[in-house]
Amino acid sequence: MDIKVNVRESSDDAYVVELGGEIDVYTSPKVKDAITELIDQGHYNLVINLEKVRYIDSTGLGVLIGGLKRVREHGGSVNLVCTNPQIKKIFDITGLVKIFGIYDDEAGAQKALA
Amino acid sequence: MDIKVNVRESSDDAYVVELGGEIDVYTSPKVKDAITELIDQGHYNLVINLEKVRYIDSTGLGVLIGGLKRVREHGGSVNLVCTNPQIKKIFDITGLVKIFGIYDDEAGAQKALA
Amino acid sequence: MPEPATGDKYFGTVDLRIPGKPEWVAVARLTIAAIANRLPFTVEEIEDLKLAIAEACTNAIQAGGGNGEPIDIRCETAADHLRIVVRDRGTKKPEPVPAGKATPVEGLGVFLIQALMDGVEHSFDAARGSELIMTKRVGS
Amino acid sequence: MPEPATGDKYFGTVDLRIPGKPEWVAVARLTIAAIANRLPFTVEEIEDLKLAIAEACTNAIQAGGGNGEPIDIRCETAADHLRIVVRDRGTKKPEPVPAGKATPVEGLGVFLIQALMDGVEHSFDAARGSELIMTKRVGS
Ligand SMILES: Nc1ncnc2c1ncn2[C@@H]1O[C@H](COP(=O)(O)OP(=O)(O)O)[C@@H](O)[C@H]1O
Ligand SMILES: Nc1ncnc2c1ncn2[C@@H]1O[C@H](COP(=O)(O)OP(=O)(O)O)[C@@H](O)[C@H]1O
Repeated sequence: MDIKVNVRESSDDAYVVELGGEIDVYTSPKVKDAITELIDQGHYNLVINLEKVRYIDSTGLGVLIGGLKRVREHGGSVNLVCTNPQIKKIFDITGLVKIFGIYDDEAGAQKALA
Repeated sequence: MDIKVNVRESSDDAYVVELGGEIDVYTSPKVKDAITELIDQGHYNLVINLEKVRYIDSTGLGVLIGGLKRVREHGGSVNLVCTNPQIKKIFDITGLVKIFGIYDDEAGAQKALA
Repeated sequence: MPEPATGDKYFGTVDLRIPGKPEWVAVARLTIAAIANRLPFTVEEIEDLKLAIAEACTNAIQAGGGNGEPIDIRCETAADHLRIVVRDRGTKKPEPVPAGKATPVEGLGVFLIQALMDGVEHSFDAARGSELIMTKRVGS
Repeated sequence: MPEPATGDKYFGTVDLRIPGKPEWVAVARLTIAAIANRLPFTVEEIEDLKLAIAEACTNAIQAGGGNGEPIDIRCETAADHLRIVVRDRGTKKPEPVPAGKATPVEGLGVFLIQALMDGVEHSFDAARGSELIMTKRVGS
């Protein structure tokens, strides 16, 4: 029941939100806060790195979808980094794989933002 | 809730029982069976390697104590290999550290049998 | 206590009651994983079960209005399946999810439960609350 | 569901009922670990709690004659301690452990519980069975 949230500016004016641990109904508000803060500050190109996330449920997916909706209103986008097969599977079966750009590493996710 | 039991003859006519996993009320009968079989076959010098044991409770300790009692009747002995601090602590607080020889590696435990 | 000769060791009922608050859902998840671990489920199937129980608890918390009304979870095991019953005490009639909604945001939890489990039944009783019954077969 | 401003998130009661059989003790151990993980216990303290609950369950199984009578476990959490009540339905009067026995074989389970927990009370009722109440403080 731990979540780690680490936000950093990346080279090309995009921001990376690096998450670690478990994103569930208890921890997802912390993720939401971090993403909301970035968007409120006017950052609309986000990479959300899920490489160290062991678990995500619908509340976590809801936070990602909410973030995507908001940045799109400003012409921005959200790319995900995800390698965990269980988590990839969840993006697959929910069809979210068609809405998010999902990449195997941060470099790929950032390049695709541009 | 898994236990691994691996029995092998070591160089100097002693037997090594290598255990792995969790030794509790459910799994300790399997450990008891392995030790009993060796003793029934006339092997009274045993090294029990607990290096890969993550957990042991009083039923597991009871099996080790029972084995020690039986081999002692035949002039044999039981030496343990144990490095996990939590498990060492249990041998400490129960005073079993005074009854068993406890060693940091198999070589030490075997040498001390001779 | 000799071990029973048959597949008996797979059979059992475990009851768990947690407070209906977000911070307790992880306990349900880990307990389900421990129970599932007793059956020959794969690691992936156990992950599915953890997600399904979490979604059920999240719904139960929302149904209970987030004020911590307990959630009751019953797990019945057999050699080839795990049956989980989740009861909450939310007595406000839930609005049904529109069938076949295209954008999966609302209804995502129920959608996931249905995708990951082999059998799902939901019933609502205005006096007692909701009951969700989900079954997962080994090797499904 | 905003998080409560106080230390409220530590408070809660979790009930677990497992079959009184050896193969289910691991479920109690993992559930206790998940609950303890919510409080600021160290890894070592959590290991102590796992061992204590396992010993309590082992005793309850023996008290119940090994025929699977359920074991009821209640966990009450606060910011600074965890209180665990273990009830079995063994109605045969247990023989007391001789106090201060030198060789720790019989009585090892109870000895460990007492060594690892901060408060331990045991009561027996011929009609209902045994009740063991154990408390562990954070940082003890
Ligand atoms: N335990 C429950 N009690 C009452 N209604 C429920 C329960 N679980 C699910 N529902 C109904 O199913 C709907 C969809 O739930 P879910 O898929 O988790 O998505 P949402 O994110 O919209 O809550 C809920 O809005 C509610 O109407
Ligand atoms: N749940 C219980 N119900 C009845 N008696 C119990 C219970 N727990 C412990 N006891 C008593 O305490 C004694 C010591 O238990 P324990 O320390 O686990 O050692 P042992 O290995 O002898 O069972 C038991 O033999 C029994 O008399």
